[in-house]
Amino acid sequence: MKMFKITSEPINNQDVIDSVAHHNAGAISVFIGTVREMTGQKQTKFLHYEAYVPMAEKQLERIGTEIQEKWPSAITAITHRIGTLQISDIAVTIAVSTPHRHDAFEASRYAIERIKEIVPIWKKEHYTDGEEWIGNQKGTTTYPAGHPEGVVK
Amino acid sequence: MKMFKITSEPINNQDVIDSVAHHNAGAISVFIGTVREMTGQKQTKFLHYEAYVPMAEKQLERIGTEIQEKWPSAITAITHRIGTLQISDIAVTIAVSTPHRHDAFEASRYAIERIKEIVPIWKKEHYTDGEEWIGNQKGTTTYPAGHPEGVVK
Amino acid sequence: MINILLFADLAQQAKTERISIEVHSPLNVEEVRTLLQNEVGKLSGIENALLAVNEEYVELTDQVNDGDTVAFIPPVSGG
Amino acid sequence: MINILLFADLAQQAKTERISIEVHSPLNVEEVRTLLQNEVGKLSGIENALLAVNEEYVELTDQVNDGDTVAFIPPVSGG
Repeated sequence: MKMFKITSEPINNQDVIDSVAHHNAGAISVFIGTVREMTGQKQTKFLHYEAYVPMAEKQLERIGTEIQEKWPSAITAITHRIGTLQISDIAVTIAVSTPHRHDAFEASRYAIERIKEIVPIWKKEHYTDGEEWIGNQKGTTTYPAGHPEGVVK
Repeated sequence: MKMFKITSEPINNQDVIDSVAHHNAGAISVFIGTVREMTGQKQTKFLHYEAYVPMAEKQLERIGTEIQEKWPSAITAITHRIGTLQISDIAVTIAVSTPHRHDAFEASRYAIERIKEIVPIWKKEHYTDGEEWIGNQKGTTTYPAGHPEGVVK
Repeated sequence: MINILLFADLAQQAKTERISIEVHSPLNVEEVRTLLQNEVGKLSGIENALLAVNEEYVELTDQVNDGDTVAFIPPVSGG
Repeated sequence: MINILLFADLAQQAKTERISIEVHSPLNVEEVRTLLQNEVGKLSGIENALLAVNEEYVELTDQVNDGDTVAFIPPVSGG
Protein backbone atom coordinates (compact mmCIF):
# COMPACT_ATOMS: atom_id res chain seq x y z
CA MET A 1 0.00 0.00 0.00
CA LYS A 2 1.06 3.60 -0.63
CA MET A 3 2.41 4.94 2.68
CA PHE A 4 1.21 8.52 2.08
CA LYS A 5 -2.09 8.78 0.36
CA ILE A 6 -5.02 11.06 -0.37
CA THR A 7 -8.11 9.06 -1.22
CA SER A 8 -11.77 9.62 -1.90
CA GLU A 9 -12.62 6.12 -0.62
CA PRO A 10 -13.44 5.26 3.02
CA ILE A 11 -10.26 4.63 5.02
CA ASN A 12 -9.50 1.13 6.28
CA ASN A 13 -7.55 1.65 9.53
CA GLN A 14 -6.05 -1.82 9.47
CA ASP A 15 -4.51 -1.25 6.02
CA VAL A 16 -2.70 1.80 7.38
CA ILE A 17 -1.61 -0.10 10.49
CA ASP A 18 -0.40 -3.08 8.46
CA SER A 19 1.84 -0.88 6.38
CA VAL A 20 3.93 0.12 9.44
CA ALA A 21 4.09 -3.33 11.08
CA HIS A 22 7.69 -4.43 11.57
CA HIS A 23 9.47 -7.22 13.47
CA ASN A 24 11.34 -4.65 15.55
CA ALA A 25 8.28 -2.57 16.34
CA GLY A 26 7.14 -2.86 19.94
CA ALA A 27 4.61 -0.05 19.68
CA ILE A 28 2.27 1.34 17.07
CA SER A 29 0.52 4.61 17.79
CA VAL A 30 -2.48 5.24 15.60
CA PHE A 31 -4.30 8.52 15.35
CA ILE A 32 -7.75 8.56 13.75
CA GLY A 33 -9.47 11.86 13.04
CA THR A 34 -13.23 11.47 12.80
CA VAL A 35 -16.09 13.83 11.96
CA ARG A 36 -17.53 15.23 15.18
CA GLU A 37 -21.14 16.34 15.34
CA MET A 38 -20.99 19.22 17.83
CA THR A 39 -18.40 22.00 17.96
CA GLY A 40 -19.49 24.33 20.72
CA GLN A 41 -23.11 25.17 19.89
CA LYS A 42 -22.70 24.43 16.20
CA GLN A 43 -24.05 21.17 14.82
CA THR A 44 -22.32 19.67 11.80
CA LYS A 45 -24.51 17.89 9.24
CA PHE A 46 -21.61 16.72 7.09
CA LEU A 47 -18.18 17.86 5.90
CA HIS A 48 -16.48 18.33 2.61
CA TYR A 49 -12.71 17.96 2.25
CA GLU A 50 -10.83 19.17 -0.78
CA ALA A 51 -7.09 18.82 -1.44
CA TYR A 52 -4.37 19.84 -3.84
CA VAL A 53 -3.83 16.13 -4.24
CA PRO A 54 -0.33 15.70 -5.73
CA MET A 55 1.13 18.38 -3.46
CA ALA A 56 -0.73 17.04 -0.43
CA GLU A 57 0.75 13.58 -0.96
CA LYS A 58 4.22 15.12 -1.28
CA GLN A 59 3.69 17.01 1.98
CA LEU A 60 2.52 13.88 3.78
CA GLU A 61 5.68 12.19 2.56
CA ARG A 62 7.68 15.11 3.84
CA ILE A 63 6.13 14.59 7.26
CA GLY A 64 7.26 10.96 7.10
CA THR A 65 10.78 12.13 6.29
CA GLU A 66 10.76 14.64 9.13
CA ILE A 67 9.66 11.89 11.52
CA GLN A 68 12.41 9.57 10.35
CA GLU A 69 14.94 12.34 10.98
CA LYS A 70 13.65 12.91 14.51
CA TRP A 71 12.94 9.25 15.40
CA PRO A 72 15.23 7.18 13.15
CA SER A 73 13.55 3.80 13.76
CA ALA A 74 10.03 5.11 13.13
CA ILE A 75 7.93 3.92 10.20
CA THR A 76 5.03 6.20 9.27
CA ALA A 77 1.93 5.84 7.10
CA ILE A 78 -0.79 8.44 6.62
CA THR A 79 -4.02 8.28 4.64
CA HIS A 80 -6.30 11.31 4.38
CA ARG A 81 -9.73 11.11 2.84
CA ILE A 82 -11.34 13.84 0.72
CA GLY A 83 -14.87 14.39 -0.57
CA THR A 84 -18.04 14.33 1.47
CA LEU A 85 -17.86 12.78 4.94
CA GLN A 86 -20.68 12.06 7.35
CA ILE A 87 -20.63 12.22 11.16
CA SER A 88 -18.20 9.60 12.58
CA ASP A 89 -16.52 8.99 9.21
CA ILE A 90 -12.72 8.81 9.30
CA ALA A 91 -10.96 11.84 7.81
CA VAL A 92 -7.40 10.78 8.52
CA THR A 93 -5.54 7.76 9.85
CA ILE A 94 -1.93 8.05 10.94
CA ALA A 95 0.10 5.05 12.07
CA VAL A 96 3.65 5.16 13.41
CA SER A 97 5.59 2.13 14.57
CA THR A 98 8.72 2.36 16.73
CA PRO A 99 10.68 -0.04 18.94
CA HIS A 100 9.51 1.75 22.12
CA ARG A 101 6.18 3.35 22.96
CA HIS A 102 7.35 6.79 23.95
CA ASP A 103 8.58 7.56 20.43
CA ALA A 104 5.43 6.19 18.79
CA PHE A 105 3.21 8.58 20.77
CA GLU A 106 5.47 11.56 20.15
CA ALA A 107 5.80 10.89 16.44
CA SER A 108 2.12 10.31 15.76
CA ARG A 109 1.29 13.49 17.58
CA TYR A 110 3.91 15.33 15.59
CA ALA A 111 2.33 14.01 12.39
CA ILE A 112 -1.17 15.32 13.10
CA GLU A 113 0.12 18.74 14.18
CA ARG A 114 2.22 18.96 11.04
CA ILE A 115 -0.73 17.96 8.82
CA LYS A 116 -2.59 20.93 10.18
CA GLU A 117 0.32 23.20 9.22
CA ILE A 118 1.65 22.15 5.84
CA VAL A 119 -0.65 19.76 3.98
CA PRO A 120 -2.90 21.47 1.41
CA ILE A 121 -6.25 20.05 2.46
CA TRP A 122 -9.30 22.14 3.30
CA LYS A 123 -12.42 21.36 5.25
CA LYS A 124 -15.81 22.89 4.57
CA GLU A 125 -18.21 22.50 7.46
CA HIS A 126 -21.85 22.12 6.54
CA TYR A 127 -23.66 23.13 9.71
CA THR A 128 -27.37 22.93 10.33
CA ASP A 129 -27.39 26.74 9.92
CA GLY A 130 -24.97 27.37 7.05
CA GLU A 131 -21.61 26.42 5.64
CA GLU A 132 -18.05 27.62 6.11
CA TRP A 133 -14.56 26.87 4.80
CA ILE A 134 -12.40 26.27 7.84
CA GLY A 135 -9.02 27.94 7.59
CA ASN A 136 -6.12 28.30 9.92
CA GLN A 137 -7.49 26.08 12.67
CA LYS A 138 -4.78 27.19 15.02
CA GLY A 139 -6.27 30.64 14.66
CA THR A 140 -3.14 32.54 15.42
CA THR A 141 -0.66 31.70 12.68
CA THR A 142 0.04 34.01 9.77
CA TYR A 143 2.60 33.37 7.08
CA PRO A 144 4.20 36.67 6.05
CA ALA A 145 6.80 34.76 4.04
CA GLY A 146 4.12 32.85 2.13
CA HIS A 147 4.79 29.43 3.65
CA PRO A 148 4.75 27.58 6.98
CA GLU A 149 7.96 26.89 8.88
CA GLY A 150 10.52 24.53 7.45
CA VAL A 151 8.94 23.79 4.08
CA VAL A 152 10.97 25.83 1.60
CA LYS A 153 13.97 23.86 0.37
CA MET B 1 -18.10 -5.99 22.58
CA LYS B 2 -16.70 -6.09 26.10
CA MET B 3 -14.81 -2.82 26.61
CA PHE B 4 -12.18 -4.31 28.92
CA LYS B 5 -11.11 -7.78 27.99
CA ILE B 6 -8.41 -10.39 28.45
CA THR B 7 -8.45 -12.86 25.59
CA SER B 8 -6.44 -15.79 24.32
CA GLU B 9 -7.54 -15.07 20.74
CA PRO B 10 -5.70 -12.76 18.29
CA ILE B 11 -6.81 -9.15 18.75
CA ASN B 12 -8.81 -7.42 16.04
CA ASN B 13 -7.82 -3.74 16.25
CA GLN B 14 -10.92 -2.55 14.43
CA ASP B 15 -13.23 -4.22 16.97
CA VAL B 16 -11.54 -2.27 19.75
CA ILE B 17 -11.70 0.96 17.73
CA ASP B 18 -15.37 0.42 16.86
CA SER B 19 -16.29 0.11 20.50
CA VAL B 20 -15.16 3.70 21.23
CA ALA B 21 -16.59 5.32 18.08
CA HIS B 22 -19.02 8.10 18.98
CA HIS B 23 -20.78 10.91 17.10
CA ASN B 24 -19.05 13.48 19.28
CA ALA B 25 -15.60 11.96 18.95
CA GLY B 26 -13.25 13.99 16.78
CA ALA B 27 -10.19 11.95 17.68
CA ILE B 28 -9.40 8.35 18.46
CA SER B 29 -5.94 7.51 19.75
CA VAL B 30 -5.06 3.86 19.44
CA PHE B 31 -2.07 2.23 21.07
CA ILE B 32 -1.01 -1.19 19.85
CA GLY B 33 1.69 -3.10 21.71
CA THR B 34 3.39 -5.67 19.50
CA VAL B 35 6.02 -8.34 20.10
CA ARG B 36 9.44 -6.94 19.21
CA GLU B 37 12.22 -9.23 18.08
CA MET B 38 15.32 -7.48 19.44
CA THR B 39 15.76 -5.94 22.89
CA GLY B 40 19.33 -4.73 23.06
CA GLN B 41 21.41 -7.77 22.08
CA LYS B 42 18.73 -10.26 23.10
CA GLN B 43 16.65 -11.91 20.40
CA THR B 44 13.12 -12.96 21.29
CA LYS B 45 11.80 -16.16 19.70
CA PHE B 46 8.31 -15.84 21.17
CA LEU B 47 6.53 -14.63 24.31
CA HIS B 48 4.16 -16.09 26.79
CA TYR B 49 1.65 -13.90 28.64
CA GLU B 50 -0.23 -15.09 31.69
CA ALA B 51 -2.86 -13.18 33.66
CA TYR B 52 -4.98 -13.34 36.77
CA VAL B 53 -7.89 -12.99 34.38
CA PRO B 54 -10.87 -11.83 36.46
CA MET B 55 -8.76 -9.39 38.45
CA ALA B 56 -6.96 -8.16 35.32
CA GLU B 57 -10.29 -7.34 33.66
CA LYS B 58 -11.38 -5.48 36.80
CA GLN B 59 -8.16 -3.48 36.75
CA LEU B 60 -8.56 -2.62 33.06
CA GLU B 61 -12.03 -1.38 33.92
CA ARG B 62 -10.58 0.65 36.75
CA ILE B 63 -8.23 2.30 34.24
CA GLY B 64 -11.27 3.18 32.13
CA THR B 65 -12.90 4.74 35.20
CA GLU B 66 -9.75 6.70 36.05
CA ILE B 67 -9.64 8.02 32.48
CA GLN B 68 -13.27 9.09 32.61
CA GLU B 69 -12.55 10.97 35.84
CA LYS B 70 -9.59 12.78 34.28
CA TRP B 71 -11.10 13.30 30.79
CA PRO B 72 -14.89 13.21 31.25
CA SER B 73 -15.79 12.87 27.55
CA ALA B 74 -13.35 10.04 26.91
CA ILE B 75 -14.52 6.55 25.97
CA THR B 76 -11.96 3.80 26.51
CA ALA B 77 -11.63 0.18 25.39
CA ILE B 78 -8.72 -2.15 26.11
CA THR B 79 -8.09 -5.71 24.99
CA HIS B 80 -5.02 -7.62 26.19
CA ARG B 81 -4.07 -10.98 24.79
CA ILE B 82 -2.57 -13.84 26.80
CA GLY B 83 -0.96 -17.14 25.82
CA THR B 84 1.84 -17.63 23.32
CA LEU B 85 2.58 -14.74 20.97
CA GLN B 86 4.95 -14.67 18.02
CA ILE B 87 7.06 -11.74 16.75
CA SER B 88 4.79 -8.90 15.52
CA ASP B 89 1.69 -10.33 17.21
CA ILE B 90 -0.46 -7.81 19.04
CA ALA B 91 -0.28 -8.04 22.85
CA VAL B 92 -2.55 -5.13 23.66
CA THR B 93 -4.81 -2.68 21.86
CA ILE B 94 -6.04 0.46 23.60
CA ALA B 95 -8.49 2.86 21.97
CA VAL B 96 -9.64 6.15 23.45
CA SER B 97 -12.05 8.52 21.74
CA THR B 98 -12.47 12.14 22.78
CA PRO B 99 -13.93 15.28 21.18
CA HIS B 100 -10.42 16.81 20.76
CA ARG B 101 -7.12 15.17 19.89
CA HIS B 102 -5.03 16.41 22.79
CA ASP B 103 -7.08 14.47 25.32
CA ALA B 104 -7.10 11.30 23.20
CA PHE B 105 -3.30 11.20 23.11
CA GLU B 106 -2.96 11.93 26.81
CA ALA B 107 -5.53 9.37 27.85
CA SER B 108 -4.25 6.54 25.69
CA ARG B 109 -0.78 7.15 27.01
CA TYR B 110 -2.11 7.15 30.54
CA ALA B 111 -3.78 3.81 29.88
CA ILE B 112 -0.64 2.00 28.75
CA GLU B 113 1.43 3.37 31.65
CA ARG B 114 -1.26 2.32 34.10
CA ILE B 115 -1.47 -1.19 32.58
CA LYS B 116 2.21 -1.60 33.37
CA GLU B 117 1.54 -0.62 36.99
CA ILE B 118 -1.66 -2.25 38.14
CA VAL B 119 -2.93 -4.97 35.80
CA PRO B 120 -1.95 -8.51 36.87
CA ILE B 121 -0.45 -9.75 33.61
CA TRP B 122 3.02 -11.23 33.26
CA LYS B 123 5.28 -11.71 30.29
CA LYS B 124 7.77 -14.53 29.91
CA GLU B 125 10.38 -13.83 27.24
CA HIS B 126 11.64 -16.86 25.35
CA TYR B 127 14.96 -15.68 24.00
CA THR B 128 17.20 -17.60 21.62
CA ASP B 129 19.43 -18.24 24.66
CA GLY B 130 16.98 -18.92 27.50
CA GLU B 131 13.79 -17.73 29.10
CA GLU B 132 12.86 -15.20 31.75
CA TRP B 133 9.77 -13.88 33.52
CA ILE B 134 9.82 -10.13 33.10
CA GLY B 135 8.90 -8.29 36.27
CA ASN B 136 8.77 -4.68 37.24
CA GLN B 137 9.57 -3.29 33.81
CA LYS B 138 10.02 0.13 35.24
CA GLY B 139 12.90 -1.39 37.20
CA THR B 140 12.78 1.04 40.05
CA THR B 141 9.43 0.60 41.73
CA THR B 142 8.97 -1.33 44.94
CA TYR B 143 5.72 -1.71 46.81
CA PRO B 144 6.41 -1.71 50.55
CA ALA B 145 2.67 -1.41 51.23
CA GLY B 146 1.89 -4.41 49.02
CA HIS B 147 0.13 -2.53 46.21
CA PRO B 148 0.73 0.14 43.55
CA GLU B 149 -0.45 3.69 44.06
CA GLY B 150 -4.14 4.44 44.14
CA VAL B 151 -5.55 0.94 43.97
CA VAL B 152 -6.66 0.19 47.52
CA LYS B 153 -10.22 1.29 48.14
CA MET C 1 1.90 30.81 -20.02
CA ILE C 2 1.60 30.39 -16.23
CA ASN C 3 -0.99 28.10 -14.68
CA ILE C 4 -2.63 29.27 -11.50
CA LEU C 5 -4.49 27.03 -9.06
CA LEU C 6 -6.96 28.26 -6.48
CA PHE C 7 -8.57 26.31 -3.66
CA ALA C 8 -11.37 26.41 -1.11
CA ASP C 9 -12.54 29.92 -0.35
CA LEU C 10 -10.24 31.48 -2.98
CA ALA C 11 -11.65 29.26 -5.72
CA GLN C 12 -15.15 30.08 -4.53
CA GLN C 13 -14.51 33.83 -4.75
CA ALA C 14 -12.79 33.57 -8.15
CA LYS C 15 -15.50 31.18 -9.39
CA THR C 16 -12.76 29.01 -10.86
CA GLU C 17 -10.11 26.61 -9.59
CA ARG C 18 -7.71 27.14 -12.44
CA ILE C 19 -6.71 29.97 -14.72
CA SER C 20 -3.82 30.54 -17.13
CA ILE C 21 -2.16 33.85 -17.83
CA GLU C 22 0.16 34.86 -20.63
CA VAL C 23 3.37 36.48 -19.48
CA HIS C 24 5.99 38.18 -21.61
CA SER C 25 8.75 38.81 -19.10
CA PRO C 26 10.15 37.06 -16.01
CA LEU C 27 8.20 37.79 -12.85
CA ASN C 28 7.90 36.72 -9.20
CA VAL C 29 5.05 35.21 -7.22
CA GLU C 30 3.90 38.55 -5.90
CA GLU C 31 3.52 39.84 -9.45
CA VAL C 32 1.57 36.72 -10.44
CA ARG C 33 -0.76 37.43 -7.52
CA THR C 34 -1.34 40.95 -8.85
CA LEU C 35 -2.00 39.73 -12.40
CA LEU C 36 -4.37 37.08 -11.08
CA GLN C 37 -6.51 39.63 -9.24
CA ASN C 38 -6.44 41.79 -12.34
CA GLU C 39 -8.17 38.90 -14.12
CA VAL C 40 -10.66 37.59 -11.54
CA GLY C 41 -11.07 40.55 -9.19
CA LYS C 42 -9.86 41.12 -5.65
CA LEU C 43 -9.60 37.88 -3.65
CA SER C 44 -10.17 38.51 0.01
CA GLY C 45 -7.63 36.75 2.20
CA ILE C 46 -5.20 35.91 -0.61
CA GLU C 47 -2.45 37.72 1.31
CA ASN C 48 -2.70 34.93 3.91
CA ALA C 49 -2.41 32.17 1.31
CA LEU C 50 0.62 29.91 1.28
CA LEU C 51 2.44 29.96 -2.03
CA ALA C 52 3.62 27.00 -4.10
CA VAL C 53 5.31 26.71 -7.45
CA ASN C 54 5.22 23.28 -9.09
CA GLU C 55 3.96 21.70 -5.84
CA GLU C 56 6.71 23.08 -3.60
CA TYR C 57 6.26 25.90 -1.11
CA VAL C 58 8.06 29.10 -2.11
CA GLU C 59 8.50 32.69 -0.99
CA LEU C 60 6.60 35.67 -2.36
CA THR C 61 9.80 36.93 -3.98
CA ASP C 62 10.65 33.66 -5.75
CA GLN C 63 10.74 33.67 -9.51
CA VAL C 64 8.09 32.09 -11.72
CA ASN C 65 9.01 30.75 -15.16
CA ASP C 66 6.98 30.16 -18.27
CA GLY C 67 5.10 26.84 -17.90
CA ASP C 68 5.18 26.86 -14.07
CA THR C 69 2.12 26.10 -11.95
CA VAL C 70 1.54 28.60 -9.16
CA ALA C 71 -0.85 27.60 -6.37
CA PHE C 72 -2.44 29.95 -3.83
CA ILE C 73 -3.12 27.84 -0.79
CA PRO C 74 -5.50 29.23 1.82
CA PRO C 75 -4.63 28.32 5.42
CA VAL C 76 -5.02 24.55 5.52
CA SER C 77 -7.53 22.64 7.66
CA GLY C 78 -6.95 18.94 7.15
CA GLY C 79 -6.74 16.33 9.87
CA MET D 1 -9.98 -22.55 54.46
CA ILE D 2 -8.06 -19.83 52.57
CA ASN D 3 -7.30 -20.11 48.87
CA ILE D 4 -3.94 -18.83 47.72
CA LEU D 5 -3.07 -17.98 44.12
CA LEU D 6 0.47 -17.70 42.78
CA PHE D 7 1.61 -16.41 39.40
CA ALA D 8 4.55 -16.27 37.04
CA ASP D 9 7.87 -16.74 38.82
CA LEU D 10 6.21 -17.39 42.19
CA ALA D 11 4.09 -20.20 40.76
CA GLN D 12 7.17 -21.61 39.08
CA GLN D 13 9.11 -21.66 42.34
CA ALA D 14 6.22 -23.14 44.32
CA LYS D 15 5.50 -25.62 41.52
CA THR D 16 1.80 -24.81 41.89
CA GLU D 17 -0.53 -21.95 41.00
CA ARG D 18 -3.03 -22.63 43.73
CA ILE D 19 -2.97 -23.96 47.27
CA SER D 20 -5.47 -24.01 50.13
CA ILE D 21 -4.63 -23.74 53.78
CA GLU D 22 -6.76 -24.44 56.83
CA VAL D 23 -6.87 -21.66 59.37
CA HIS D 24 -8.36 -21.76 62.83
CA SER D 25 -8.12 -18.11 63.85
CA PRO D 26 -8.34 -14.70 62.15
CA LEU D 27 -5.12 -13.63 60.49
CA ASN D 28 -3.70 -10.96 58.16
CA VAL D 29 -2.05 -11.14 54.73
CA GLU D 30 1.43 -11.16 56.20
CA GLU D 31 0.57 -14.21 58.29
CA VAL D 32 -0.89 -15.95 55.22
CA ARG D 33 2.41 -15.29 53.46
CA THR D 34 4.28 -16.97 56.30
CA LEU D 35 1.97 -19.99 56.34
CA LEU D 36 2.27 -20.29 52.56
CA GLN D 37 6.06 -20.46 52.68
CA ASN D 38 5.75 -22.94 55.50
CA GLU D 39 3.91 -25.21 53.05
CA VAL D 40 5.81 -24.70 49.79
CA GLY D 41 9.20 -23.42 50.92
CA LYS D 42 10.80 -20.00 50.73
CA LEU D 43 9.62 -18.04 47.67
CA SER D 44 12.29 -15.65 46.49
CA GLY D 45 10.92 -12.19 45.69
CA ILE D 46 7.54 -12.72 47.39
CA GLU D 47 8.22 -9.64 49.53
CA ASN D 48 7.93 -7.58 46.30
CA ALA D 49 4.63 -9.15 45.31
CA LEU D 50 1.49 -7.05 45.22
CA LEU D 51 -1.27 -8.41 47.44
CA ALA D 52 -4.90 -8.99 46.59
CA VAL D 53 -7.80 -10.43 48.52
CA ASN D 54 -10.82 -11.45 46.46
CA GLU D 55 -9.43 -9.65 43.38
CA GLU D 56 -8.87 -6.31 45.09
CA TYR D 57 -5.49 -4.93 46.07
CA VAL D 58 -4.94 -4.82 49.83
CA GLU D 59 -2.26 -3.98 52.39
CA LEU D 60 -0.03 -6.49 54.14
CA THR D 61 -1.80 -5.77 57.40
CA ASP D 62 -5.34 -6.31 56.04
CA GLN D 63 -7.39 -9.12 57.47
CA VAL D 64 -8.13 -12.38 55.67
CA ASN D 65 -11.32 -14.27 56.41
CA ASP D 66 -12.26 -17.91 56.02
CA GLY D 67 -13.16 -18.54 52.36
CA ASP D 68 -11.13 -15.59 51.00
CA THR D 69 -8.83 -15.86 48.02
CA VAL D 70 -5.41 -14.31 48.57
CA ALA D 71 -3.25 -13.63 45.51
CA PHE D 72 0.47 -12.91 45.51
CA ILE D 73 1.10 -10.86 42.42
CA PRO D 74 4.69 -10.51 41.24
CA PRO D 75 5.53 -7.13 39.67
CA VAL D 76 3.40 -7.00 36.56
CA SER D 77 4.69 -6.82 32.98
CA GLY D 78 1.73 -6.55 30.65
CA GLY D 79 1.39 -4.13 27.77
